[in-house]
Amino acid sequence: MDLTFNESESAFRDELRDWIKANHPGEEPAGEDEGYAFRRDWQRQLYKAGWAAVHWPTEYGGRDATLVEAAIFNEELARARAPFPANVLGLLLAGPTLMTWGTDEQRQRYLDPIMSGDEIWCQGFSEPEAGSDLASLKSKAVRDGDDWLVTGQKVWTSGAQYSKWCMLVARTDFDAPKHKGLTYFILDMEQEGVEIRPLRQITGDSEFNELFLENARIPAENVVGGAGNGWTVALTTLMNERAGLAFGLQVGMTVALDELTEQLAAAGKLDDPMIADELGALRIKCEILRLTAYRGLTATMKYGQPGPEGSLTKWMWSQGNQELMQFATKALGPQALTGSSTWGRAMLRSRGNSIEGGTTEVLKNIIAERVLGLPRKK
Amino acid sequence: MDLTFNESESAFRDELRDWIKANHPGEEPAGEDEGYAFRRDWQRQLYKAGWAAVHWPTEYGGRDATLVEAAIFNEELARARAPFPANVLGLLLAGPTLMTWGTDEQRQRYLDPIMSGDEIWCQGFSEPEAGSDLASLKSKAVRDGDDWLVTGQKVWTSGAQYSKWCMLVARTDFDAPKHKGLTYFILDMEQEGVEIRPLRQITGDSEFNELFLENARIPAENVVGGAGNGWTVALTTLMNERAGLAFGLQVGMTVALDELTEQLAAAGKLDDPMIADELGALRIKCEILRLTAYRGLTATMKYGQPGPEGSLTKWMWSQGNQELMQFATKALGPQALTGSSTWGRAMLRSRGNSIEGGTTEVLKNIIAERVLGLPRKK
Amino acid sequence: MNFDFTEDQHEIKRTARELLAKRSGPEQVREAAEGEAYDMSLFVELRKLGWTGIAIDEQYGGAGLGVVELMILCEELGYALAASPFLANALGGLMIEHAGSDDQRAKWLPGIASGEATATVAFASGGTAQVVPDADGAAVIVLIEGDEATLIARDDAQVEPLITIDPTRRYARVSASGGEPLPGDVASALARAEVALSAEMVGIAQRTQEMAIEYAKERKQFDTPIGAFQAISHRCAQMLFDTEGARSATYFGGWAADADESQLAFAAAIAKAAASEAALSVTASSIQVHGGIGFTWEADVHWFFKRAQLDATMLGGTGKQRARVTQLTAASLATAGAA
Amino acid sequence: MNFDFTEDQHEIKRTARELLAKRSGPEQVREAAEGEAYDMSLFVELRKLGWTGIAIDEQYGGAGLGVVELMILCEELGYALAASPFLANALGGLMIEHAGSDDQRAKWLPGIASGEATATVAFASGGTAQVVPDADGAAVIVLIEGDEATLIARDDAQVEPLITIDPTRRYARVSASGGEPLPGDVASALARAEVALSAEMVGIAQRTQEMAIEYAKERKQFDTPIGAFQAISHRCAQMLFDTEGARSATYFGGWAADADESQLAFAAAIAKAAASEAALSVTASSIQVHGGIGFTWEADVHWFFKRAQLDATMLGGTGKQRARVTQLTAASLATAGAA
Repeated sequence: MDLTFNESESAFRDELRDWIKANHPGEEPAGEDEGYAFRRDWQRQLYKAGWAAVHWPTEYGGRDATLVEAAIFNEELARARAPFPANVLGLLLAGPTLMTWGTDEQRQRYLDPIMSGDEIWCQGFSEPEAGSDLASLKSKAVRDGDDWLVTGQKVWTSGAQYSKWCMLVARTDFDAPKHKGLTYFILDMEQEGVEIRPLRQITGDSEFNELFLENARIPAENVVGGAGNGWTVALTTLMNERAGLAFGLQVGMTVALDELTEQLAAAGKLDDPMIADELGALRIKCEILRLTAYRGLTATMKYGQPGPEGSLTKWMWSQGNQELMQFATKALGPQALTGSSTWGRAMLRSRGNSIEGGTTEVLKNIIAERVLGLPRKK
Repeated sequence: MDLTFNESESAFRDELRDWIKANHPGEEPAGEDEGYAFRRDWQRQLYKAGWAAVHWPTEYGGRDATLVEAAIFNEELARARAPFPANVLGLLLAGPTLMTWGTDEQRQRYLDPIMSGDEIWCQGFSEPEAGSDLASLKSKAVRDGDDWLVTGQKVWTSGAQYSKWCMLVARTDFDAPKHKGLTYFILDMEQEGVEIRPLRQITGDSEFNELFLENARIPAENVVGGAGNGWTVALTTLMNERAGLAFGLQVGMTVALDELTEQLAAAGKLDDPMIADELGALRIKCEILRLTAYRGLTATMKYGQPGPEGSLTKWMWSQGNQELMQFATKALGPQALTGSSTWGRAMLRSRGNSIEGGTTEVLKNIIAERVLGLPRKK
Repeated sequence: MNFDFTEDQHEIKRTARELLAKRSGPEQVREAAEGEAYDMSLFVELRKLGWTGIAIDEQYGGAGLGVVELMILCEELGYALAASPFLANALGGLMIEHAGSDDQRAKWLPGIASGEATATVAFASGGTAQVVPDADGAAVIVLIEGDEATLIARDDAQVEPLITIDPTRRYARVSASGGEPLPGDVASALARAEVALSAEMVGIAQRTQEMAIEYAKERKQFDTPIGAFQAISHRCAQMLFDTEGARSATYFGGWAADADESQLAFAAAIAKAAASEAALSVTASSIQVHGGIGFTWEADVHWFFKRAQLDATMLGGTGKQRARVTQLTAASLATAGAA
Repeated sequence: MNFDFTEDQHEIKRTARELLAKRSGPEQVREAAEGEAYDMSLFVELRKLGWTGIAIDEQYGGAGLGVVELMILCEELGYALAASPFLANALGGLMIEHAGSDDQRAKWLPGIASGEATATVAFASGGTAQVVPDADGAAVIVLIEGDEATLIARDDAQVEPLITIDPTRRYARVSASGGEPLPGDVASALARAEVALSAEMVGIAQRTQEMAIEYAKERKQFDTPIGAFQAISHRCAQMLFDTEGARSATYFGGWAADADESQLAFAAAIAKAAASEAALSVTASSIQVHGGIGFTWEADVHWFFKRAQLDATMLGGTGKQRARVTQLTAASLATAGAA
């Protein structure tokens, strides 16, 4: 057991840290479009220096970074309060999915523009009627000569307005059972059959969109992993989502908790035993999340998959982050709920944590059935 | 709205309070048998003064007390730290069930000895395989001339060793669906076919027993509410259990919380903000339980049934009491877990609160389906 | 012992429910919230109906009814999430009526009762109250600092309107020096205000509970209404648990305010604590039951969640109430023990 | 970064699991608990295997391994709920080895390492420790009061055996005046003891979680294994959540004790807090999953619940740990800010 970074991990961290220090782009500008452009520029900068996709194999332009190094990458970015690259879904989800399931031509065509940020990707899985029950999705794709024509509706598509490509899952066989008959496509967003409508969240922001597809055209060579194999391919994407994002989120929670602790200390509130107690409880949760995430990484590196602890980090994070934000707005007083504070909005945003990327209820089902081996709900 | 006692309620309370003061039997002796004999004597004393079954109609020897007066009876007993009468299941469950479903002969025969404590009653519903799922019970009764012969096993039968009669539910029709085909009997405990084995709890005490029945004989006239109608009759008993017991339990929790508050005050611990906070939270729960129980009484008296709040008191009590006991042993320090303290044992006993008389899980199902109208689990 | 409303009180409740269903439906609440402005015609209607003066003495133009009747209205206004300065005005009115001098009452209560010159109240520290409901439109502001309360005419205060996360109500920061002290029993006036505020939160919890249950019956996942899954149905049962508990405590507070002052401090503390916790947990839980939809601006549940956040902080949070409950019970046990 | 045991450590864990399955199965635990006496042949076997000296320096007859190896044994002993003075002896040994003088070490550690003259440790107030594990059979007792620790030979202490709710372990009240102070770093020795104690609680949580899951797969109600109901299955998932979280924290503590003293105070505090909460909640939850059966003496789950209650209070409760975590992080953030 060695919870320090080994020599090569340390070297990786030091090199990265120096590079970020020298190249930090400053604070993200206000405004959604401005922020996006800023993060896209930042990705281009990372790309030029070879930092955009550290976890990708070197043959695709990555650094073949270990899981620990990839974690370090997220930690360092967050600690330096540097932005994350714009094309996060491309880097974490689309890229790895194409590496596993794509054809040589697809890899050749798509991977480099993902890394450079030249082509942004979004994800078209969720539908209004198929939330937790992804396999029941209804968007349908029918053959039209060499192409497929897709019609349907998607939701929770973040970054759609900036995207060139969409990882799309649609139903291609209506006679097959629910999980069969789905196909995974690469959809060109720049066409008439694709309409994007921003989906406003309770914060007032629109991180997400609805996607309306009407006979959107997809050439046959844009099928990933073969027709009818979409469920399996989508699972690859989802696995990457869970593994890749958890680490960044953990760091985000630590940064927020540090900030809160500093603010409460500055306000002289740490002498209040109730505040010290709740803050301690949150710190414990935050550390446990960090430690459990690292345990999962080690298990994955040594045994090819995380142990039971690997299924817990998303849940730990969403619960911990919600408690953190609720506590922050309580401990800092009602001013934290006004426009002059960022905490109120962060607290609102945190309500989505237990819903996005798999509701906590569905996560518990998965843990009960797959990790604990309890009988499946009937 | 009037949360004070009206004139007749006050008169009832004053008369009772004076009587208890004059007749208080002192502290219950140690030893299970000794304690039981003591409570049986106490019941005889209550009976002679007309206080044993205040909630029964006058025609059966009660006082036709209102629900509020019955609540006052329990409150006053608890506040005076006087024991509850020995035949509590007879008074609260068997008596009212016989009044609703019994024949004239049955009422004539059984009610007075219930009240006097001459004949103690126990309840034979639960079975090892049928816990939360009462309707799946397997004890079977078959006709033998004018009698029934019952074979099977019952659990959680409190007071069986002192009982003359048992409210027994057994299956009499094996072709009928689960809820049909049950019959409610009055079983004579003093016979060869009935074997009682004490069931030890985690506290080390044996409040409960297992009952082994092998061709136990029941004359046909001891069927209550007609053969095949046992499920409906048993529900009457269970409704009385929930309504009648909740009030006494609420008072028990208040008494314990008062005692804890006094002990913590004496130890100078109320100045600890953490302790004051948790104690305040518990007091709030305790008061809410009391208030909600009274709301349920009012609704039942005015509209014939409690509102949605009526389903909550058992759950409120079990959760509150468990938290109270866990907090007590924490706040009083490890001494509370030693033999010189009653808190450790009370804490252990409280683990049963969320199981006995319907698990919290089953209560939530009932609330969801019957109160909130949510669809039934499939 | 009768823990139920009178027929008249039930009638007030029914009338309020029906009126507000028409006048403060989801669309109207949304319009007010998105416009960050009240539909003042609603408030005018409430004024004309005499709601603003319901608990104010007849000599000042009120209806002379009690805190129980006011509580019923506040619960229904919370249930409807009505966007109006009603609550702040009622809370300020309670302070002045129950802790003010005769002169102060005579000067301010008529305007509060008619709703033409409204009041508000908030906790302050060093002469500044950070987040005060409806202060900008008020005629008079009561600031409570420690055990003292001060009455300040709007024009003598610095009032700086604020954006908060709750756009269904207007808030402002208020600073003032001077003002007139309220000479009466500030604690007992404040307790009444806490009860009225608690009632709004009970209404919020009730409504979001109903929204969750309705959604859980309709929404299907895995070919089953989600309300058939215990993860959802038990969560809904928990909402009932929280809401009904808060209701029991709040009604006790209303009764104590009108009928038994000796229990008022205790009752108000448990009401405020229970109603705050219920409103916070039930609204959050309702968002969760609604899933992704609940996280969108288009669903209505977030307005309730946001209002609950601000309400829960008003007039002191749960921690303060719990400590007070312990103080009060320890004192009463000590008295009983000494007697 | 490698958050996993070495092959040797895995081997220690496997060996301990196998041995204890044979030597401390449910029947043996029950016999010891009901008899309120240890099976001393088990302790003799652990001594012979060198477990008692696993983390003690070789010069005192120990194996010279680290807190990580000790932690592994403690977790397995908790998993088996072994009835033996092992834990108290190990905790006392950590105190003397890491805070004692050379003379104290030389005098006591050989007996502790061999298990022939055992130690124990507890918090005291005014010279009295209310509930001390295995004090009556110990040769030496360490009492911690404030920041100081005192070493007392058994014969110089008043030791009064106690009945507690946990009959799987012997406890006593200890009073003493005088004794020798431990001159070294008491806080860091205590942190090691907290980690070892936490490991026992992780083992308890792990075992009762497994018992619940096994029962939930087998027990049927409404013609369905109860583990198919979310009320049960989600409760089991919560047990995993609590147990694995406590394990992450405890292993961090073990590593910090052996490899990074600068993180030890922090790591031990989160380990003790998380493991206490996990052991309390998982054992209570496991009783609930077992339903009526879980409330009977005949089921085994209550022994674990009872041990957890005593363990959680040992060496200071969760409240103390949380406050310490906040102190430590505030200080480290202030340092980082100043740098």
